[in-house]
Amino acid sequence: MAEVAVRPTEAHRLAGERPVTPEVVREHNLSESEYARIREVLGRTPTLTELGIFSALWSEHCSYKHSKPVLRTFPTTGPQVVQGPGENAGVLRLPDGWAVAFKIESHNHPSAVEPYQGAATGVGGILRDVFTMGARPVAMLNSLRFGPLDSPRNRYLFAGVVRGVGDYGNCVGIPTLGGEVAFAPGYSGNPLVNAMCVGLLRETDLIRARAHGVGNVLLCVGSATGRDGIHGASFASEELSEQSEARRPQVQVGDPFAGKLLMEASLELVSSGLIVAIQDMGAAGLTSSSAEMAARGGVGVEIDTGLVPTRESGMTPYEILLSESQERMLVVAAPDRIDEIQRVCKKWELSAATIGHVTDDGIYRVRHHGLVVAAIPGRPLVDDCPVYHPESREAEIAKHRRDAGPSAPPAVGVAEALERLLDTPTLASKRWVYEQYDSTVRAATVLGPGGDAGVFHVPGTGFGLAVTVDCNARLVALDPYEGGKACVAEAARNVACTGAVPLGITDCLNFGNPEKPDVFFQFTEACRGIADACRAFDTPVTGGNVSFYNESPRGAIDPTPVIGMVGLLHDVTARVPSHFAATGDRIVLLGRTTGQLGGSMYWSEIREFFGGRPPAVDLAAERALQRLLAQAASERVLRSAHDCSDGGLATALAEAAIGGPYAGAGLGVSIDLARYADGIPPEALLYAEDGARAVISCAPELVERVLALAAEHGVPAAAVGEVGAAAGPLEIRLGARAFRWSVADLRRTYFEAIPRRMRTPEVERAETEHLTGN
Amino acid sequence: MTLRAAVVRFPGSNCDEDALRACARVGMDACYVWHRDTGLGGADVVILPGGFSYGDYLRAGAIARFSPIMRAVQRHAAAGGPTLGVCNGFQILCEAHLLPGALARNERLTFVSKPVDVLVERTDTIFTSAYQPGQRIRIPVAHGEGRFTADAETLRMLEAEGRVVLRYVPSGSETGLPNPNGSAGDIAGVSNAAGNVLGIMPHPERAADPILGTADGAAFFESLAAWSPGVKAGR
Amino acid sequence: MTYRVHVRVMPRAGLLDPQGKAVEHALSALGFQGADAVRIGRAIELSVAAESQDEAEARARQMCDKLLANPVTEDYLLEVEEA
Amino acid sequence: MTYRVHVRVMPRAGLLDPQGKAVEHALSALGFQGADAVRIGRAIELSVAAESQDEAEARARQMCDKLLANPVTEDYLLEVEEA
Ligand SMILES: Nc1ncnc2c1ncn2[C@@H]1O[C@H](COP(=O)(O)OP(=O)(O)O)[C@@H](O)[C@H]1O
Ligand SMILES: [Mg+2]
Repeated sequence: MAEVAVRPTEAHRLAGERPVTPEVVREHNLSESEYARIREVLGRTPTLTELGIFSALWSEHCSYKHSKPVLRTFPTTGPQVVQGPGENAGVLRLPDGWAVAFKIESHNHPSAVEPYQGAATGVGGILRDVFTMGARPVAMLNSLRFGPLDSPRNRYLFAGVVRGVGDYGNCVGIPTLGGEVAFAPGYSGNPLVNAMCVGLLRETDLIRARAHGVGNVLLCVGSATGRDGIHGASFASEELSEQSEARRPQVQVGDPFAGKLLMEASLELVSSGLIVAIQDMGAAGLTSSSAEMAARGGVGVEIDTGLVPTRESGMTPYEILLSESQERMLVVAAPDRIDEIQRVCKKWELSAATIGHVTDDGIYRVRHHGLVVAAIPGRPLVDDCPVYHPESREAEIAKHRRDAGPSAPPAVGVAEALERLLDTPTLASKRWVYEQYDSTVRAATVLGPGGDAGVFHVPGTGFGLAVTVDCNARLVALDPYEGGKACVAEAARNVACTGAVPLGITDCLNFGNPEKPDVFFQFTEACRGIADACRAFDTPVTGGNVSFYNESPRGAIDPTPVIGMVGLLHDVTARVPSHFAATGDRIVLLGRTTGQLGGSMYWSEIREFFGGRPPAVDLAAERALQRLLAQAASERVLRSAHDCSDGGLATALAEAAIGGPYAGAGLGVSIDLARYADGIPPEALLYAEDGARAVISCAPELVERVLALAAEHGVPAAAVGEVGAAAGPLEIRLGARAFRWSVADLRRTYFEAIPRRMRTPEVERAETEHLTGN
Repeated sequence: MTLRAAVVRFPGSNCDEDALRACARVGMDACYVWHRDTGLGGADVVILPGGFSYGDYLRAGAIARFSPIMRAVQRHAAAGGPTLGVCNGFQILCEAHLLPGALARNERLTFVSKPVDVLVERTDTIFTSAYQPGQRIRIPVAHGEGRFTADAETLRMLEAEGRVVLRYVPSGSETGLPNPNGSAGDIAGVSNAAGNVLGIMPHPERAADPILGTADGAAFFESLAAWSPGVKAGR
Repeated sequence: MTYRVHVRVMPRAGLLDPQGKAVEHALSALGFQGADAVRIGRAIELSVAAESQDEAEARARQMCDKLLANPVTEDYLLEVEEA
Repeated sequence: MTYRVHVRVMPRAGLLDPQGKAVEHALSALGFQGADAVRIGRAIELSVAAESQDEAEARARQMCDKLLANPVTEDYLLEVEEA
């Protein structure tokens, strides 16, 4: 951009507009020093409209003012990276000229207020982030956190969120291939709703959201603008409190049908070469989309809010600029293309209005029916937001908790503990959730939800992609650095279990208030862990999202850095399912069990103790396991592979035995761990959550090959037994001791744990609320 | 002879590509027809695909049935042309009175996405001739409004005339993945009296390729591809 | 003149109404005794320009017959008022 | 006594109503001129046992507040009649 020392021209106050006073500045969530900086940038007092613009763009949500320096430490490059962080979605290279665009985004605050619409609009937003790269969305995932299901409010939020996620994605026709749901007290009143979208494109069709070409026009495409969600971005940047009820922005309502039309129209506009750039009007709406596109392109823009189609009359420029009405896109194009663009939009029953143009003076200028109401130097507006380096200090109680151990005796015996664990909503089957999501539309789903990772075929090619989202907030809470590593390791293990090679990640960092030293400690340490793991696995970070201020009056949430990962299955027919498949197959345990129960589900569920030191993550061992699984899959020696994480070895074995939701009955298991165990007490052996482990099965004649491959990759492996008959028992022998469970009983427990808790009035309310539509 | 199949795209259709691919896979010459078109481009076979036409707002299929293309579909069906509606396509055919009954909200109120087991009750139709009589197949459903409903007399007539082409394994049965939506008589698919119009809730196009776990739906498209336009389409 | 039309489209008597059943169940689980026979349908409001109330009603009736209600499963009720 | 309660639960003014929008569009495409401002909500009918009409209304109002309407996005209207 030409560095012209521009002094913005005057901007006018509208008749009746509130003057900017210190109180008004505070209402906009801007600090005194931030306000001083604004005055410096402008060389005068801002108008209310300008203050609104600054408050949106300098909100945590848009500016990343507390996280930027930390995010810079992530590895973001690699031969597979086509587009790293900074665009609407990251893009990785695939074989045959294909590429994958993917991104994860949070919609936590809106979902706390209105679970259905909050979740639905979250899905709509992430879809738009992906198709604005020129990619066709082909898979969705979601990561959800709620307070315990014994509270009616939590059940209502859970039911409403799931329905909202489902209704939006189902209507647009994107299959949901995976996700995760966990329940813990910290999320009561502050649920987390993270949605991830994965899209496919030809690498040559990639389009970036950069305004350029002085004289090019800006068009507003899609739905009309209403007063929805004004100040959503700054709302998302503060703690939820009693006052938030009153300050709550008007609920944004999703229109998935309009979203689908917008997706088709946008993809057509991109592929026909009619446009220069396109961006979703997401958080902070027209303001952030136009300002960011201008800044990325190094140009100025001028828009006239009087030209923006509105749903209600009498909207002020302030409202039009900050509205977060859904299903709108900002498009930049040459003026001689307007007619053709309008033809495409009309075909998809959408409106497209010219609202401004690209200028050469670097000023972000807004008019309202001609009158200039905002004139701000564009680059400082986007880039000069103050950056903060908050204090970072671990809370003393966190240290103590890590060094402590359980004092309560086990609530139940070693065998019964498994039934308890499988009845824990966090561990139990999420069938109640994923059956509400279309998982087969697009006719490319190779492995749907219910396994380690979702796998889809890229039609017309031989390859497929594996996708997953993972986070174990328990481990992050106890040891943020190791926990951060563990989240990436688990995601990679899930991907590798299907036979895929991990390619890269997107992340959604959900934390409390970063201005609190203990929260910022969690944040920086978790990020350090994520960065180290990504470096070790060659899975660069291609983008993501930070969601701070996840605090309710009860305090901060558990730190929840969710990792969304994509992996490549060179030959999709080599995909490996998670469940045991054939009686007589051999079972091999990969990886080493040390038996440290710190941070385990066993301690928290059976010994009422949330604490201890989780096992350190051995990144080299994880990497070796990933490579082994991919090679074994490509040689087709595996019948099943399931990663071992929450709930330990016994849980992994039980899940593999129970089978998928449509399996009819599970399969028995007969194994002997006497030699494998090496003096580890039974509860530690069965329930410790060491990483770098997987349970695989293979045909009897292939067991030697599996063991040889494991040796080649330096992965400890033990053939411990075999898959039993249909409806047979799960039997684990430990020398003289033997533990036995009925797989049929375990299966019932595992699949019924959530449904049986959800047959209640609040759930019926959530389910009957949206009778009309879908 | 290569049959020409037209897949109708309404705003909000989202199984159009899947249907097109399933047709192409069995060698049909498949093309899209836009809902604002007024002709079917000489198609032998018409498919109304799944999705959420007009967002399924008001009622699934209620608005789409007024699309200009529906006149051509009506003429095609009246002339005995094979017309298959899958999921939303079924809903549209009912709303357009090309098929009897209506598809109401699922009994359990939630959207349901999972595989189901269905029995192919009639194999003497152009859509199912490649199946064995009584064959049990596993294919996915994905719908919120799939509970087939009609008055008692209509239901009796459908049974008497053998127009229930696909039936879910009854709920409560010990084996198999049963009726997912509470539909009357476990009906998963019905035809018109002449037999050339069929509506089904399950998605055979999502089970037409072995890599997807089941190819049980492929025979729908094989049946269609094997049909010869010289032969009357009805039973 | 403009009239405001209120339409209630209700599931036909005798047909299963799972929504109504669910709400009835939820009400009793929440301790609301003596609430029953719950039916749930659609409430549609629209403005219709017409010369007279009768004409507005006639036009609204046409809209219901053609689009707003499904005669196979639903009945409807109209109320018209001056806007 | 038993009273029949009719509830209309409508999307709150100012909130987007995608269904209403779609139906409005469809009506005009069907040639129904002069129909606009379409809003779509739920119509709920239920029987309530109470001593008086006022009591029936009060109870119905509680049901709406607690279950039948979503206070964040919807408004409701009640009518009570003797059954
Ligand atoms: N919110 C969700 N949406 C879709 N699928 C889900 C969701 N939650 C869980 N699942 C499915 O259940 C499987 C098991 O989830 P999880 O318990 O997290 O297993 P793991 O620990 O192996 O990742 C996931 O891989 C996913 O396929
Ligand atoms: Mg997981």
